[in-house]
Amino acid sequence: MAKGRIVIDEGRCKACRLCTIVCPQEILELSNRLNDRGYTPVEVTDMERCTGCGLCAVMCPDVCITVYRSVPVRKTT
Amino acid sequence: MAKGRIVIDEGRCKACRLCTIVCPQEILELSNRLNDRGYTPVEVTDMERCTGCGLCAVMCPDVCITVYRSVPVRKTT
Amino acid sequence: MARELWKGNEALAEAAVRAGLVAYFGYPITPQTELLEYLSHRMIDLDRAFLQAESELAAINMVYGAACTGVRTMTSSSSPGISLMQEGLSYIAASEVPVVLVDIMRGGPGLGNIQPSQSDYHQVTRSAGHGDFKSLVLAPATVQEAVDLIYEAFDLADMYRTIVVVVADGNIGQMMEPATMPPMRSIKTDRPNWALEGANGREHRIITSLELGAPRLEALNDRLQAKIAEIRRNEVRYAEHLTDDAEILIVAFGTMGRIASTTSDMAREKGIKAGVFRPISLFPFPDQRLEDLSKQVKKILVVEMSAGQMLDDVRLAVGKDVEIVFYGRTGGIVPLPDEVLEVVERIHEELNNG
Amino acid sequence: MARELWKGNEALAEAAVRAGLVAYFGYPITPQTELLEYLSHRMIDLDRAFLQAESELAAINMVYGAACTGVRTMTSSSSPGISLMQEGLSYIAASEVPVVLVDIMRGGPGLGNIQPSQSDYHQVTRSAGHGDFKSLVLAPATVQEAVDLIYEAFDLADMYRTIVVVVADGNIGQMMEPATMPPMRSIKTDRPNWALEGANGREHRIITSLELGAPRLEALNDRLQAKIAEIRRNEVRYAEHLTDDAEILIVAFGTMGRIASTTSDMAREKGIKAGVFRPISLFPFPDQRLEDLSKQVKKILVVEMSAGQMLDDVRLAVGKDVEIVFYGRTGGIVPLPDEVLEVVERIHEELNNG
Amino acid sequence: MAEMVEKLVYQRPVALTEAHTHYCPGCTHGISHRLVAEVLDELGLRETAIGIAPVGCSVLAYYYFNVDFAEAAHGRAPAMATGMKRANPDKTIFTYQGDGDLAAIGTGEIVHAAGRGENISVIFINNAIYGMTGGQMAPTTLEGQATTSSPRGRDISLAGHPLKMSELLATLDGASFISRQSLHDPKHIRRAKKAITTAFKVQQAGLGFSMVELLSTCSTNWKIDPLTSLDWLKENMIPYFPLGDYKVIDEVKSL
Amino acid sequence: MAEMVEKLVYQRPVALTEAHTHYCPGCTHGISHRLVAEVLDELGLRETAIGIAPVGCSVLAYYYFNVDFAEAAHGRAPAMATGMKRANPDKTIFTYQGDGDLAAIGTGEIVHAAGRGENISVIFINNAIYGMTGGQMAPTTLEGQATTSSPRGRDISLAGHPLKMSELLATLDGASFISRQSLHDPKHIRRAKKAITTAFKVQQAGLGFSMVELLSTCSTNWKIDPLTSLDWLKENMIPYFPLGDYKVIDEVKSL
Amino acid sequence: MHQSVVVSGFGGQGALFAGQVLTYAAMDTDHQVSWIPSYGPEMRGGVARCTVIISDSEIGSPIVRNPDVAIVLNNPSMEKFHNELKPGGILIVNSTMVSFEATRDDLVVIEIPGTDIATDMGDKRMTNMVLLGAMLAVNPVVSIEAVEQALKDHLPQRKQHLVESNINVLKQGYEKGIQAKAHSSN
Amino acid sequence: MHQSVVVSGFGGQGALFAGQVLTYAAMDTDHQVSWIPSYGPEMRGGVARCTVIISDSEIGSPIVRNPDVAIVLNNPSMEKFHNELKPGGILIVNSTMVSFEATRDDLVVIEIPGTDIATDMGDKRMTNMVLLGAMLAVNPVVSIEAVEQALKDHLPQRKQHLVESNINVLKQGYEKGIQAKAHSSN
Ligand SMILES: Cc1ncc(C[n+]2csc(CCOP(=O)(O)OP(=O)(O)O)c2C)c(N)n1
Ligand SMILES: Cc1ncc(C[n+]2csc(CCOP(=O)(O)OP(=O)(O)O)c2C)c(N)n1
Ligand code: SF4
Ligand code: SF4
Ligand code: SF4
Ligand code: SF4
Ligand code: SF4
Ligand code: SF4
Ligand SMILES: [Mg+2]
Ligand SMILES: [Mg+2]
Repeated sequence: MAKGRIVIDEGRCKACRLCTIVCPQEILELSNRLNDRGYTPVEVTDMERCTGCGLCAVMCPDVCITVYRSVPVRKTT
Repeated sequence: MAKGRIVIDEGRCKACRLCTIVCPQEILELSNRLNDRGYTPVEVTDMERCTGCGLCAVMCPDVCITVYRSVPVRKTT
Repeated sequence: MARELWKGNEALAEAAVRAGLVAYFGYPITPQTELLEYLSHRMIDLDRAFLQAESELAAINMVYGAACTGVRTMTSSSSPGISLMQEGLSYIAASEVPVVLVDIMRGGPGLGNIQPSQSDYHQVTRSAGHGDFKSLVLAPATVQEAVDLIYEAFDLADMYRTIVVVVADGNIGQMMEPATMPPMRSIKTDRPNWALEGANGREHRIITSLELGAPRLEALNDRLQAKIAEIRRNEVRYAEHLTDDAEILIVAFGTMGRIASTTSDMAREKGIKAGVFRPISLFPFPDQRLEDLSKQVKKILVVEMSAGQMLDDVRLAVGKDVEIVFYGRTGGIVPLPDEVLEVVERIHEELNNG
Repeated sequence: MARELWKGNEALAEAAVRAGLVAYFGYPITPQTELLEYLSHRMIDLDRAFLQAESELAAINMVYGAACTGVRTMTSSSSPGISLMQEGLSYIAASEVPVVLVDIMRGGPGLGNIQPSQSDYHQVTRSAGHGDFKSLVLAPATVQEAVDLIYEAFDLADMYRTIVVVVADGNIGQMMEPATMPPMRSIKTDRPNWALEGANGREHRIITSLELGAPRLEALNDRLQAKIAEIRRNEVRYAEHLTDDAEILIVAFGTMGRIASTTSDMAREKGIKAGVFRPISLFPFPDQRLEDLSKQVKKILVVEMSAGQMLDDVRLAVGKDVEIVFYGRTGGIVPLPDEVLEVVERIHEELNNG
Repeated sequence: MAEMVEKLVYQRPVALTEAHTHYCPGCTHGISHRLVAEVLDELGLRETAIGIAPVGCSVLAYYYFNVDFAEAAHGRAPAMATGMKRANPDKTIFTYQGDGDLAAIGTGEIVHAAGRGENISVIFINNAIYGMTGGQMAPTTLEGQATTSSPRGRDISLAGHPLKMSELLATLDGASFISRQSLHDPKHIRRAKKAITTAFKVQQAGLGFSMVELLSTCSTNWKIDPLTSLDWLKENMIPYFPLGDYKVIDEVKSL
Repeated sequence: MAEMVEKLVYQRPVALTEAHTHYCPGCTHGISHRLVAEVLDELGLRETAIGIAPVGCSVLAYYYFNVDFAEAAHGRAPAMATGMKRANPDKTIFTYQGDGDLAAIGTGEIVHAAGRGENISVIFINNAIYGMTGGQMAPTTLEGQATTSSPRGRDISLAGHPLKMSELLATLDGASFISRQSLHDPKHIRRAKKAITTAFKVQQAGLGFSMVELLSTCSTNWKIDPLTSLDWLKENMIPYFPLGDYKVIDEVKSL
Repeated sequence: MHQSVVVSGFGGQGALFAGQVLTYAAMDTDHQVSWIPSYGPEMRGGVARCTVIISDSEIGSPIVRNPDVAIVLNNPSMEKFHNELKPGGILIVNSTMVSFEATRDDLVVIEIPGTDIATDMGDKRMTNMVLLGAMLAVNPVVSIEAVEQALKDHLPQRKQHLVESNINVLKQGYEKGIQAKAHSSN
Repeated sequence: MHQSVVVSGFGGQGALFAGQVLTYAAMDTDHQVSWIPSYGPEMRGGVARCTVIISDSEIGSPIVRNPDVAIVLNNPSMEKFHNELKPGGILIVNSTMVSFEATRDDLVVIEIPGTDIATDMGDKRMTNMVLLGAMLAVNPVVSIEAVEQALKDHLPQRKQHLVESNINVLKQGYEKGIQAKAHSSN
């Protein structure tokens, strides 16, 4: 299981590439698909490498990115 | 001959007394006369003591005062 | 409530307080300043909002802000200050928030002087700045009427979600007359259903005057025009003096209206049938009644403390069938009863010789 | 000079330069901005004064300052910006310094939108802010006419020492049409005898709009009113299209005027005798000619990109003897020839059935 | 190895609506909207908040924030905010303004709101240009920067030096918290958020005027792509507009 | 003993007309008029000077200066001066403004004139009140000072702290010379004159924006006599509005 | 009944207040009233002036060109209203301060050394009340009792301690007015 | 002669410029002309559109509801003008970008793979010229030579180096237009 995972709301993406340059794992790239508004939304090239660091979401002006991170289950008594 | 002399334009004086408190010789006082605009203009109580220091003129908001000072004649050749 | 002697500006202020004024913003300018000064202690005592703004421009936009939250709010000024409010007024009109504005007019144009005048007529009746809109404009002639009109102005503003202007020349602001103050209203705690108060458990609300799409902006304009039409139908006010059998009809508003009444009394003594029509609502202008009267009278005399501004509205109401004579004084000069009488007498002579 | 294709805003700018514009001050606002942008390099290249002001309020007062020194100066804006200039305009009018103002109108009220509109009519024709004054107001319908009118505007402003407003809807600012530019005038080095330039070997001069004494302010107003009367006599401009035998007269100005011409051509094809009266000077309004025409035609149709503002002036000119129909679109919608034709056809039918 | 579970670490703030913005690709207006929304969520202020949109590219902010909103006349948002706050001291009032709006036409209103210590929060987007009207010179346009109204670059001898609003307003006694931050990279964006949080806390505590200036990009009118715009901001704007807190009164320090 | 001759050491400046002013007795507007006139005379600038009167008690300054003069709308003198100077760089343009005029309604215009480094000189009369309209609170009214619109004294929690305009404007790069002086005694009046001289020299040298703030009295609206007013100024205003030069760029130092 | 009364003097002579007291007295005795000050540039010139209208019917114009009665406290006011008073008008003159001599013979002119009397009675700022009292003697548009009552009712709280002295002065003025009237009707 | 031509596409597709070139060509061959852009909120949405009127008499309305000719560079423009063109109107379609299919049978529809051709010829930003050329073939409102001359005369200095390639592309479009016309009249 990867450490992190992101979900991109492709319809919102404007292909500005701001997220791509901040991803430490360099796993974000523009796709070739066109969304409804004529942009080619970003996609994850290798989700396995995602750390869930959230930097892409911090940078995204269009709030396209939801971020998950795998954490150890804490057992409470 | 006094060191200094002032001429007060009585018609301009508004009897504000600002000059009276700055005169180092304390020779300025309000008169009892009424001028055209209903003020009692300042007068010099003892012109002989005037030093021509000009402080009254520096202070007067209504530019009522002209100041003269006696100076030694300079002979030029 | 007992009759008390009130200065016009202060009476306007107190009546506004009693109408439930929650927030006042203004800037000093003669001959309106006593209104602001009065509220500077009265509002604070009541723990309501009073603020002397940095300018009229700021004041009208503060009022705009307060109005967006659904509270009763007003500003007051005099002619140059009103000019500075034109952009804000246009925004307020387009946003359909209720605002009361008092204009105590002085001599213009420019810095002019501080004497009484009526030369903001066009500015207050013809437009609230740029774009299509008209404020509801009320012009009192006595201190009591000023009190009554401003008290009502807040209701009208709320009812139509519009700007209500109470406009008077400097005389009304400065003079003292007996007036009975209306009762103190309690301030409503529930706000209207369009007011901004935080999106708590409901959809967020927006107040804006921007409609980028032309059809939507046209729809907004249609709504505004419908409102204006409704105001035209419902809010016409005027007073008449000796009009029943009048042959010469003097049309004048505010102080000029009461001066004209004196003139008509004087004229009657000389056997001249003069009467006075005094528009109280300048917008909506009482054009129907005036048109009716115009069919009965022989000549109309419009008297203003301006170069002739209400004159347009009289002409629009009456058309070209009755001759309209204009007499105006500018620069802060108030036409007195006797000089107006002279004009009336001249007209009377012309009528008899014609 | 050759015909060249010019964007309206830039053509206005270049023609102003050629008329001898010495100092321009303005603030960006759509749909006027290209005028300012053009001058931002053109004026600098010519070593003349160009400054983007911090606001329209500042811009009009910068213009006021420059005008006091007797140089040709102007500003330009669009509706909300014009509202912000009302106080300054009133001062300028009262001070009798020549100023040219361009208003490229957009949809209102409030922020509205940036689409073409004619809803500043009241604001520009009825008052320059508070007080009694009227600017000379010119409304071009083509880019060439815009060029010619603004070129002349500077002369008129100087001659009458007045404000001249060139007013057009956003279409005129944005469209391109061929225009022939007038020759470049050299800038006069001698200043008028009222201009401020330093009290060198003469009495000091004062430019003020303040007259504390009412009689003096009335004298100033009398002078202004005399000037307005003179302007009324001399500066009436209008254009006509197929009016000779018109039974239905369309009255429209600016872009609406040319659209109405297309409508009347279409109407003629259907055998309807429609013609167009296009006021070019909005103040002075060509009321005499319109009144004359009104006696010849059967109905008048006023078309505006507003809720009906010029309508007042048409009514004032024509009175109540001819029926006046109004058709207007607001919010930035431009009535097109075919929809105006529909109205004309309806009127035509009524005439034939009535 | 411990059992793992997936935790949501970032999602769209509740204080934003679902609307797509009209902003150009990469426009940092979007980032600052998000930050403000996150702060409103975190401080639990969304339900009492009233925002004021400016005239400028962010004029439609009212569609994007799930918050009650008014739209001000150009430059007058601080006056409008004053009116709202005076009539409703219990609401959270903030303005969102561009540099043309706040630093040009609205100078009088912002100086006086700050001077009075008006208990409002101001988000000030400095992108060194008039975005909405197509790229004219702003009071904050840098020396030599070409714009459509300074096509040969801002000439200091004609247009003067760019205005530093944070520095200016910080001199006023009524200003309690003034900070300038930048939106050009995640590190700075986080700092910006912290400053915005402080600004709203200042208001909550009734401490007076707070403003956060955010250095932003406008790739459309700078005529460079969104990524290069971030660099341009960093290399050109930050040296002239140094980042940091310009005013933090003691009461704010202990918040 | 040397033969003596009487020398004229002070007379009415040529740059003043013969008109009597309408100022109240002891009003220091009169002093500042005189100082400006003296400086114009001494620098030989009267013939090229154009002054701009404000809306305020000094609105009629144009009658008192033997100088070409215009009268501005309330607060807009710096904009008007800008228009004049841009069209006439060779003229000496100065504004004369009160604290309501400059620090309230005219804030935007003064900040931008200073910010642009507009080559004009501003004489700013700070008397902590709106004189002309009968004594309302000004932005410069001191804490606790009673006025007709703050009858119980200025309440900082409602009206904010008094604005210090010299400090504020001094932060602007375009401001070349900013000085605050006082008119309450001859020593300070002489210093004030020196500052006014510098301001006009700055303009002559084309060095940009200069302003001299003059602490003044308004005995009428302070409701104390003219002499006590001088003391009140000294004891109350000077501590809050410290005297001195707030901005002197290097080129000015070497004038 | 319809009467216009002008009170005019320098600022500080109490013209506006005298007018107000008269207005209150008339209002409280069920007349229609209006009070309007001159405001404008004269104020700066130190002029204080008001017009009071007292009537039994609705008041039209609150200002008049030719008043019925004028109380003039100083020379400029005397010059102005000596001219402007309507024929048969009443002119109450503060002779202490007025040197200008009435020449019109269609006026009732009552000269009272108001400032002297007020000064003698303790405060020259009560000149206004002397003259008002004198006017009431000649022109009983309201009763002196009504004016006394108005003083009691409407003098602001912080000036209530001055009620008595004002009433005394008013009465003194009234006496002098009676005497002067007797004299002038000789 | 009186004709209205709309050019419409995304921002960056050169719709405004194509309209201007046509306008220049018509003006320089002594026609009356007007060119007016859509400005307003659509611009922000990335739409660029202009209306050109070419006439032998004075031009009244510079805007029309139902244009005679439309050059559509993208889908939204196609949808709009397919609807709005007047009966018998001419629709020049950039088929590379337009998927929407014409259904009206009262139009002359000319489909040209403009973007493909322009890309092939070196720069897809010349799509506008391909379509303009094609229009001239079907609707010779001005001659192609006039348009070539207009390009030479009015392309701004800094773009003069593009004149030749633009002319080539224009000619290519013209050829394609001739072919398509022949085809469509079959
Ligand atoms: C009174 C007025 N003047 C001018 C305008 C035109 N206008 C709209 S937005 C704007 C400037 C916006 O620039 P900025 O505040 O920097 O915001 P940005 O678009 O860069 O975010 C201007 C001048 C207007 N709408 N109203
Ligand atoms: C637009 C406008 N608003 C208000 C006024 C009224 N007004 C005249 S002078 C003044 C204030 C003057 O105060 P200040 O500038 O301090 O000058 P001072 O009289 O104290 O010298 C005001 C508010 C006006 N004339 N115009
Ligand atoms: S969460 Fe971090 S690692 Fe994952 S895609 Fe975003 S930036 Fe890259
Ligand atoms: S930052 Fe957001 S909008 Fe930009 S490319 Fe990445 S996901 Fe798309
Ligand atoms: S010159 Fe000096 S000594 Fe003479 S009166 Fe004036 S202050 Fe006094
Ligand atoms: S300072 Fe001037 S005005 Fe004042 S009392 Fe002295 S001379 Fe008179
Ligand atoms: S124009 Fe500039 S500020 Fe406006 S949305 Fe586009 S990038 Fe952002
Ligand atoms: S009111 Fe004050 S500022 Fe005005 S003249 Fe009198 S003392 Fe001077
Ligand atoms: Mg910006
Ligand atoms: Mg002051």
